[in-house]
Amino acid sequence: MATLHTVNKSPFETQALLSCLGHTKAGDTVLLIEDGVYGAVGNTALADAVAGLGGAVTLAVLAPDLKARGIDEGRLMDGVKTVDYAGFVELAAEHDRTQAWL
Amino acid sequence: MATLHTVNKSPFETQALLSCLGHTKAGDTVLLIEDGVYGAVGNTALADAVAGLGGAVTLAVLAPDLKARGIDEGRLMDGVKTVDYAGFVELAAEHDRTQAWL
Amino acid sequence: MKFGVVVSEGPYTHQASDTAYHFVTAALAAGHEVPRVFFYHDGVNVGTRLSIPPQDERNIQEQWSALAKEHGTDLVICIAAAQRRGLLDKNEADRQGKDADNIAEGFRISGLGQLIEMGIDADRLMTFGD
Amino acid sequence: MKFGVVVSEGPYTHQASDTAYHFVTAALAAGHEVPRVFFYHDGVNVGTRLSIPPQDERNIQEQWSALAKEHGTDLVICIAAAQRRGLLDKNEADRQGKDADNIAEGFRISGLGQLIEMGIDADRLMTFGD
Amino acid sequence: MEDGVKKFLYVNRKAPYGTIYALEALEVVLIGAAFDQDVSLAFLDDGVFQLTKAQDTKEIGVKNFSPTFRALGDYEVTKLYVEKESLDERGLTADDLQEITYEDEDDDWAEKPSIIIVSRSEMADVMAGQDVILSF
Amino acid sequence: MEDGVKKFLYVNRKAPYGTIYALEALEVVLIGAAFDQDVSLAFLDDGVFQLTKAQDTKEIGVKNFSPTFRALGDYEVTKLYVEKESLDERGLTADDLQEITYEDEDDDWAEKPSIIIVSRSEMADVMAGQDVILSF
Repeated sequence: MATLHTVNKSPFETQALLSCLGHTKAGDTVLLIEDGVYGAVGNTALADAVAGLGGAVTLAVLAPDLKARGIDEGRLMDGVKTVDYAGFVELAAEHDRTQAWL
Repeated sequence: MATLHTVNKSPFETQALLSCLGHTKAGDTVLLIEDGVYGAVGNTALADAVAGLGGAVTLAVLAPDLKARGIDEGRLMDGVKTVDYAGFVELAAEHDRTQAWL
Repeated sequence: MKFGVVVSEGPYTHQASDTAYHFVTAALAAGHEVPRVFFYHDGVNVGTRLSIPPQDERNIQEQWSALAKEHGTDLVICIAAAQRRGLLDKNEADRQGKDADNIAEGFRISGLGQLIEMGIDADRLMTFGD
Repeated sequence: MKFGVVVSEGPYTHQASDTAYHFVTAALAAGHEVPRVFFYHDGVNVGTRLSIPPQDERNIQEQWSALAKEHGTDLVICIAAAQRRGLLDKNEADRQGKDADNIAEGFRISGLGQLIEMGIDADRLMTFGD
Repeated sequence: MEDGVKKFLYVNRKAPYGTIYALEALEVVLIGAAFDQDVSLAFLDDGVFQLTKAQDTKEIGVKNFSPTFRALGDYEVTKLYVEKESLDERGLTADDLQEITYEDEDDDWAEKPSIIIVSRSEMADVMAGQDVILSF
Repeated sequence: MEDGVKKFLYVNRKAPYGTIYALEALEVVLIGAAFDQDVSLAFLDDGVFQLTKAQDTKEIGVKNFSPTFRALGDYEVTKLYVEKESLDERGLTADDLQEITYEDEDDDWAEKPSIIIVSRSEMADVMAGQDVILSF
């Protein structure tokens, strides 16, 4: 009974990602889309908070949004999974529900 | 040559107020409007950062927006000035320029 | 699997309606069903036929109208949200004494009940907003 | 003193157009001039005459149209922003082959140059957005 | 899900009046109440501001919709989960919120509070127990 | 203000593509360039993301407007202030930004960088020196 969480805001601008991470449960996936993808980059002021999740929650990022913003996949934090729109659909189907953190 | 800064976002949701406070100069006024008025309330997780400004910058808040949100003026941090729309206009006229932190 | 989709922001200003469109396209390509997309809040503005985006930009309304035509997707604009924001069909314009309407082909205006119904019928509900 | 005002968000969804309206009203009451208000980004949607807000809500478009009538304020809607979002006057509708227009009384559609001019002419420039 | 009844959660994370999301969320809740689903509302982050007392919008010229929360009981919407950590961070306590109650038909119409203060971890449990989550 | 020339500052604080503000700000800058004012652009907070290299928007179906920044020199828009603290917080350095240059007509058309990296305190000075500030 796992949840797919989506976050579409930059974690440098809003609290959406932090609030989302505070409400995840083991087995959930957090998918970063649109301006949310900046949250998956390593070596930033925020990376520690995100890494603090441990392995109980999977962090994923929408590759088309990464490319649009010129972020090389090599800059992502360790363990972040990239998906395309088809992969987004698969994640939504595999999880029991989706919650958007707007 | 002072600036009137306006902030219309809740400081619990976005970084606008913190970014604004990092770019003020002595003699400036920061006016909190719309959802920004929550930044003027004392005894919150954010009040220390706001109070850290010291006296070089005046903090003001738009009273109609305070009332709309049910915030009693007694709950404001010390030294916060309240204005109505006419007072907002006066502040804009008295300062040399206005900068909106959106 | 049956997906329900909510679009909560207007075209061009926020990426939400683009992401929703790409999601729906990918879901249909994977063999899933998307019987309905519900446009709420500023999302109602996606359904205007009066927009004229620059030639080097995508036409968001036409993308959705074409999708509805090809796949029979029911594009529902919330009537309460639409009235506030100035999105009307011919019927509503006549009833309200307005001299024009602006809804695009493939969209229809209906009540919030259609959103709840979509939530009940769908296996998964997706929200794209701001 | 002469104020220029920019409104960057649409009606009802964000408070920006309300705050701008109250600011302009207060400025005029205090004897200041507000020769022009420029509507940009989603702000262009303030100028639609097709909105029908609930009876217990303010009518934002009518408030601005009345203000323009009473004070001669020039309400300018940015053409580039308006075209993306489906806000048209009769001229533009004819030119673009659209079968309807939706601009309200007191508003006019013009270029971004009017924003720059306003910045040059005004003593103070105010921006209300999101 | 039992008997075709789904668990619907309306998630409110935004302050009132600065944007319309809080009001339009409430409009969905009122319509949704007619569908006989299992309905809950969640208030966290700035969403807790929606429930505060003494809202007076006269001077901003915007409709005050906060009294509508008190009518939710009449629509059989009786579970309003409010996150304690969100209140604390904002300097609020339960006393700053409106009193919202319902009459329990299974308990001789006794008047009971609709607001349920929960911890962040309990809120995560509430969210994880839903079939449909609508975010505003 | 000298000779009727005003100092205009365009303040960019938002990331590209998630919202349209970055693109529509650029449209104002291009039109504004025709008015012979003293124009500067400020990039801080998420606005610094607008200037990054290698943006490729094909898969999201949105127009990539980042090459336009490199054309600003042709419009005599040559002062792009970028805040160092904003870069640092986002794990970026000046090398992650596009090379944006202009030809200096007062110096035998020598090619010079348009991007000026400044500290937060210098950015505050830039802002305080303006006549008109447009925020996006």
